[in-house]
Amino acid sequence: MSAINNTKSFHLISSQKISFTFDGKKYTGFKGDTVASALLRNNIKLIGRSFKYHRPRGIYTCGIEEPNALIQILSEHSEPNTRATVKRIYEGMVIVSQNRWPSLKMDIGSINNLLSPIFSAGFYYKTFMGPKGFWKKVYEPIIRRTAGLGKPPKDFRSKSVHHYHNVDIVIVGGGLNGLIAAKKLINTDYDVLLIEQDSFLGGVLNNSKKIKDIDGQENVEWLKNTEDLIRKSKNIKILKDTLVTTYNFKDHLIAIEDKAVESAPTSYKSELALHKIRTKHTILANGHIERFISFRNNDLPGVMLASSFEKYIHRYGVVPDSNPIIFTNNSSTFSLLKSLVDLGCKPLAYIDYRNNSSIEKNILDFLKNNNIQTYTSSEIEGCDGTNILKEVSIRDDKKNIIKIKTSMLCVSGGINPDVHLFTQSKGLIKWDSKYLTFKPDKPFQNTITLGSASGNFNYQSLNEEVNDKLSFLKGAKEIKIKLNLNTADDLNIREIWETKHEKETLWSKSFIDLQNDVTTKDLSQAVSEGFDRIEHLKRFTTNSMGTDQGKISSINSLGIVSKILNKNISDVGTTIYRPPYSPLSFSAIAGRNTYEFYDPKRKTAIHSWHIKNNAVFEDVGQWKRPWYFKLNQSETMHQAVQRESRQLRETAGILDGSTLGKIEVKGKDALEFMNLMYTNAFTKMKPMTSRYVLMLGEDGMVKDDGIVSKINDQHFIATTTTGGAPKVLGDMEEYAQTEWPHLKVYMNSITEQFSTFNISGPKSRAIMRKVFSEVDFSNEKFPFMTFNTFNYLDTKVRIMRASFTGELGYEIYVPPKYALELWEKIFRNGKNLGLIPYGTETMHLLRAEKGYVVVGQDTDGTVTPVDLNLNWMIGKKKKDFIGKRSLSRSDTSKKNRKQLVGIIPIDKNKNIEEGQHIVEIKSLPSNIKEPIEYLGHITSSYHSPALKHCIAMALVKGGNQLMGKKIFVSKSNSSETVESEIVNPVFLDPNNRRLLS
Amino acid sequence: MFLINCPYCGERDQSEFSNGGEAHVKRPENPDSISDKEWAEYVFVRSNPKGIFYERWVHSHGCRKWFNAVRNTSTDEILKIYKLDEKPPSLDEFKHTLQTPSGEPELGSGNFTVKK
Amino acid sequence: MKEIFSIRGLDIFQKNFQQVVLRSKGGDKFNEIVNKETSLLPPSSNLAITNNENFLFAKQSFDQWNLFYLKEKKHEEVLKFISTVNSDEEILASDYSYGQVYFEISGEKRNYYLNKLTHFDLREKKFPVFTMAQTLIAKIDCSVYNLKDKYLITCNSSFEEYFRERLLDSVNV
Amino acid sequence: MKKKYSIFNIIKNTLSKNENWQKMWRSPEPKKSYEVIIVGGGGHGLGTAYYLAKEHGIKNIAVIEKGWLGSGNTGRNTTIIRSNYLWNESAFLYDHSLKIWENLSSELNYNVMFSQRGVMNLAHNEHDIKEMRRRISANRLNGLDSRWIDTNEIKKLVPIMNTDNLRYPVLGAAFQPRGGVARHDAVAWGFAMRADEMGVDIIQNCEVKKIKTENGKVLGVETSKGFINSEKVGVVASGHTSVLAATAGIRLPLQSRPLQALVSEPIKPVINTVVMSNAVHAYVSQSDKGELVIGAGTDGYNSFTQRGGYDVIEETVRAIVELYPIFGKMKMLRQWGGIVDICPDASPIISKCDVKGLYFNCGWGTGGFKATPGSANVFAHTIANDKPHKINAAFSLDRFVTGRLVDEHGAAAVAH
Repeated sequence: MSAINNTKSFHLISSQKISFTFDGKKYTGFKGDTVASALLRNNIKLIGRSFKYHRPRGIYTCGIEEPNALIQILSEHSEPNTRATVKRIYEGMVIVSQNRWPSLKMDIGSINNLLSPIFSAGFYYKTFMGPKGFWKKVYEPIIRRTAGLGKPPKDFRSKSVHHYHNVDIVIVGGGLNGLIAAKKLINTDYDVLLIEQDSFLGGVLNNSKKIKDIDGQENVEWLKNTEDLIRKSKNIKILKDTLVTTYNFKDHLIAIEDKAVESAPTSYKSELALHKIRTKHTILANGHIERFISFRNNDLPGVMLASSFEKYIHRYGVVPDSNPIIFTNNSSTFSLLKSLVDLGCKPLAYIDYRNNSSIEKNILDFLKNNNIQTYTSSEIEGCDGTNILKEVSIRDDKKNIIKIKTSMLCVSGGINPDVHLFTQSKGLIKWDSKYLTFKPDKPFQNTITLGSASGNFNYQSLNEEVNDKLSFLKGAKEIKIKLNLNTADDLNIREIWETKHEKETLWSKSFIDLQNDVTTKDLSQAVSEGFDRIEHLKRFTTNSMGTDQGKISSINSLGIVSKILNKNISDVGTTIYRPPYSPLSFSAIAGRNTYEFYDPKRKTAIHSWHIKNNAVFEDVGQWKRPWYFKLNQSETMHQAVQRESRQLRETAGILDGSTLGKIEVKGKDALEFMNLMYTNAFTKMKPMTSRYVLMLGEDGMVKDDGIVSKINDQHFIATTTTGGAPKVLGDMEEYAQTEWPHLKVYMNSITEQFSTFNISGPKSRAIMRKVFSEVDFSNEKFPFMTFNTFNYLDTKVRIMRASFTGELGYEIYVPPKYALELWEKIFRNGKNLGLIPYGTETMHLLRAEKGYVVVGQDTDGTVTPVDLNLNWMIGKKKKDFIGKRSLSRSDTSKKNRKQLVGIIPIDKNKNIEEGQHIVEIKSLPSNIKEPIEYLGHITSSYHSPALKHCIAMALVKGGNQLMGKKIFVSKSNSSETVESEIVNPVFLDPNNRRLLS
Repeated sequence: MFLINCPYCGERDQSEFSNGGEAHVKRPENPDSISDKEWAEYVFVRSNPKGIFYERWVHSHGCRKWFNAVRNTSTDEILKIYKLDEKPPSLDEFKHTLQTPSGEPELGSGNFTVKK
Repeated sequence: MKEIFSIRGLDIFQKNFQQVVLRSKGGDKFNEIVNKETSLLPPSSNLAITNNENFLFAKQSFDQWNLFYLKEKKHEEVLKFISTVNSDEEILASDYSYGQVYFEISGEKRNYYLNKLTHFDLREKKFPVFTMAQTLIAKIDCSVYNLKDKYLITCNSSFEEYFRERLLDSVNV
Repeated sequence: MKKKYSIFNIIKNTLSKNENWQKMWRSPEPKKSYEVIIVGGGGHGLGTAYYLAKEHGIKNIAVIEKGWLGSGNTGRNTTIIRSNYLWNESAFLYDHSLKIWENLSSELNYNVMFSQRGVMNLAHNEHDIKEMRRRISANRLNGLDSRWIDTNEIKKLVPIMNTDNLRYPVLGAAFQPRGGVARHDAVAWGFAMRADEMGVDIIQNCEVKKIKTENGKVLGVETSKGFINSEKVGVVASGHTSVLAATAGIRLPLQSRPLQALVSEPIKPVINTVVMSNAVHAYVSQSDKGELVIGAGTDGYNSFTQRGGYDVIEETVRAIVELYPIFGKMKMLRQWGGIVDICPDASPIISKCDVKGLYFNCGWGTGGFKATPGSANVFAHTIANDKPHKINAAFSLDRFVTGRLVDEHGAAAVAH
């Protein structure tokens, strides 16, 4: 009794032969075969091993719902856990089975099956607790080694793409109902997307013999004509090989398209496409899923869902077994019977749980006419066989056990509307006691369900349902499809979830979750331990937590639990269906927004010059900033920074400061606005002067700093830190629009409109004079913290006298178009005067020598201006500014807050590390057990080339009162400390002679 | 990810917007005249209702304009959008969806699957 | 102007325009000032675009306009206009001339490719001809101007290389 | 302990076909009155009842839960446990908890599978390095096992990580070896079982609708099963805490936000520690079942829907595929969301309030799971003595008035 090819049904696959390798052995299938259909064609039924007990597992279904037949694809970077029932074969494909060692047939792990009686639900929680230390060293490593199904894949850099869609209607499912819905919408004003998970449309028309003909045409012919009609309509787009996985709020759908269905994905540019769809209406015509029945050893390879068996016959042209046994509790299996008999294959036996009188007469007649051994009011008690099904035990209407040898058993326990997406959308489902299943009830979003997806299993009402539910759509055509059925009219189902074991042993098992090895016994044990809520049950037993999310079994577990608890299934409820509907590739989710496009690299107008001049870059937000410039390959960062710093203080240096945020503020009330935004007082500030400024949060803490230049009382230009730019502009807009709409003020970001150069050092004036020969840079005409605008070529540049290094310095603002040219001109002119480029690290060092703070380094969101000794920047006479009120709270105003101080080592050869803490003991215990009190921490530390020793800044509790105090600074790799002294943080030029020179 | 109808740009994906928390919280006009506790209330405390919430949004990746919205935080449905200078709609307007203080809405909450 | 590429139904040109961002509550005085410079009246309805052969003028929000110089002028002339505008304390004009990059995108498949980079609804019924929109494209802030047979897309110039690579990538992958 | 679990007891039960297991907890109807009512049957609430009964001799307690035990954030989080916080107050609180974790399985005789596989926080830029070095130094002085590891050591611990060929390279990490993960549901179940044994009534599917107060004192709670009297009510309802507080006229500085997480399909062990990255928002561990457990970020708006934006998931996934090149061939199995209550300073509130007898344990934001036993322990102390334990004294409500915040995000520490 082996598989046979049904070449009559080869319309979806071609007769082109494809060879592939499974577990090292070569097999041949046809183009269009899935791995499962090809293996079945080759009479391979054992595919893998289960999660916990390592029991043999075969092919249970013919689609996405498959819990068992998971494989690893070596020829695709070793992709694990792929469904053999969905994945198509291609020439040269190499696959292996999972979770077995050393081989699929002989798996050492199956010893777990012998121990299975004690591995019952909750086993882990109740043991492995002692003796002390054993959990970490012994038990856990063993448990972890047994984890997982597939092996880890190999490195892979995908080129998956994203497509956004904005449409009016999405039809999920290109089966009969989806096609009819699409047909209704032909040439309407709606933009429609019809999404089908398979490579072909048609659903039931391809899957079974249920429908004989349609509109008087052969199924295949009708399908072709209908698809042509839909394709011709400009408003409808069809996406095939695309699965809707996620139904988010506001009818936002995620769908995954397999763009490499029939050949090795490596030959495609992008093997997956993720569709992000926003629609007005969602029509769910995504059909149903058949469920199984639990009986003893219902997990054995050879047991398959009845409708899946039929799908293999019609879709893939393979009859998995010429003489299977059929076990059912409903009439949907009638078409399988017909399909088999049509092909001359006679089922060995037909077992129906229903009694004679409740089975439709045409079915009984058919069985009789074809002389098929029939057992009614009967059930499968169990199956036996090692690695593969050998024999089934039937319990007949008189409770006798009859054993029949067979290699395949087809089971149908009923069908469930596929409500996964519907519940993801937060629609409510309702128990249908006629069809014994949950079906969609109230939608939360603009969702319409059609056909079996809506719980309507009756083909005769198809026209009525579609016309009725879609009647609100403007221009939708009236549909009248004529179906000629080949099957029973209705499902006519009788309730059964599991069958009783004839002989209960410690080892006898009926499975409820095939992938996770959850048995019906586990369910009853869990309930008896008090896990009687369905969510508890799921978590305690791991039921329905596998990669299939219990698609063929979760309703069964509810049925079983409801019996144990003696409750209605609707009162037991279901667990919440989690997206995605089926596992969704991480690569597809990431799309192109990763790897080289993870985050934009923002570059300044003179980036190319920096590269040419050996800049080493630092990431500051998205910006690439020169960190330091390497003089030659062997120069270290420390050497470069020391060199840059020394030279700048001797001659001059220039920094690309273009990344600094710049905001132009203007309006009648600009002055008042600026007074409210910043701590500083701007009222008395003279036009064309600049000021160092602080911005606080309402909590009184320093959030940003910069320089504000006043053109006049109505017009200001503010700079911000590089990272703070968007936030500062955002805050300004927020306050202007929401808190102070009465203030007439506008602001624009002009960050990108100007390149900014900071040139500083004793020779900077001389260089500026050479570059801008018409400008008077003398101290009298161009004093510190003033600015002006000057003509340059056919544009204007703004020059401000300001400095962050403590040296004489200028900031030049120039439109980016002219930036590189000007930068190079400055270099030509400065070369002889010793001008060098410098990076952010040197800037940080030089400012530390002057005791200037860097917001975000010397502050951490818990520091007030007072803590930084920047009281002078607070406009005390101002009635209000952002954060002012917070400064007078009891904790913020207390005396011994952490304050910014300088720290220098007593031994000048010693180094102080950033981030280390200040303590009052000379040496720390090597293994600290009890907390050691500390006074504060080092915020900045550099080796000062000017002072030739380490200088540091620190936030220290009551630091202002501790000047001259000896303290100790911890070291990261030692219990020794660095004996140091608390000093004023201005280490160099306290009288600003250099700055004002 | 829901949709927000920016009063100036039209309906856009929520990812273009930033939320600004509770609406109609007025910054004290004379901060110095109020107690530490009152000030703390302004700086740190915002309503956090389950149900009808008057809140602010800004079209941060669009026109950068602020506006107000009434949203049901138990379903995320936006019930009303209005400009900053428009009068806030009365709570009565939303009585039919009002679920505050703590009840779960039958539809649209994360907690129910099965119809009772 | 430089052609980036023309391939598979998508044509991309990079342009050099000058640009001024204007903030104002509008009104006769504002109209007069800009009309003098451009011979155009600022569009009054939100998101609308008007143009002539020298200028393109878009209203970006109730208090914000974008003015493009389609034919390059000397920068000092643009700055002069800005300075004239700014002499009115109720208007803010900021020079955006060289801080933005400009891409003209045409071709029958432009919506298809752009919708690989943005969620923005480019269908004409949602994004009518001669209107503009600010949105996210390839995760960065952009302005899009629907000029009927083409889109003009602008973004900050620090993103130039990134944005160009994303456009190319959307066609190549 | 009445229910004693061991391998022998499992075998005994196996031989009796697992039919003689006792219920882990009763399902009592609420009494008219209790000495203490705990609102919220998650790990923190059940733990509080457990410690009240065990350490403070109070047995007449009800834990009232709207859904089922552990149905809130206890059953939804990514189970990361660590204590390497910057500020002393936080470090002491979280390490108090970590020390309890280390012995919790044997204390409860229920295996919560606390796996001390270590937690690392990756540094991706100079700012991260500075922040982490500072934190490590503070941790060390506070007696915590926190150290800096370089990329070589990172590669040794997590060979699948890509440290250099990415937009923001990995420059090093802060590592706490004592950190790890635990089985989240088991914590709730274990506390519930032992609390129940000591007489605590655990009442599920009972919703507290109003906290009743009079003259500044608590009287009890109005529930879906009627009014229940108590002079002491402890609210531990995470995302819903401010909703409940509002019924007693209390405004808390909390905002409830969606927080999402996801798991991959199970694979054989490949990542043997917990890796967190703040800069590229990706944190990953591998469960004992083989699933990669991945935490995403919070959405920027208040919501009680237990679902977040899809873009937040995408944000995390695009970071992890770059960081772990093998994840390019992995798939997301499930995603879900919870409601987290976030404080302005990213630190919790474990505090009394203006109403006598009313206590709050909330504001855990995105990182409350790790604190479960420690938080429960000090909260029980606070309720029993009507004053805070010295460990939670700093986490009072009045810190927002004085300004003495414990600002963990101001200090740029990773909040999870």
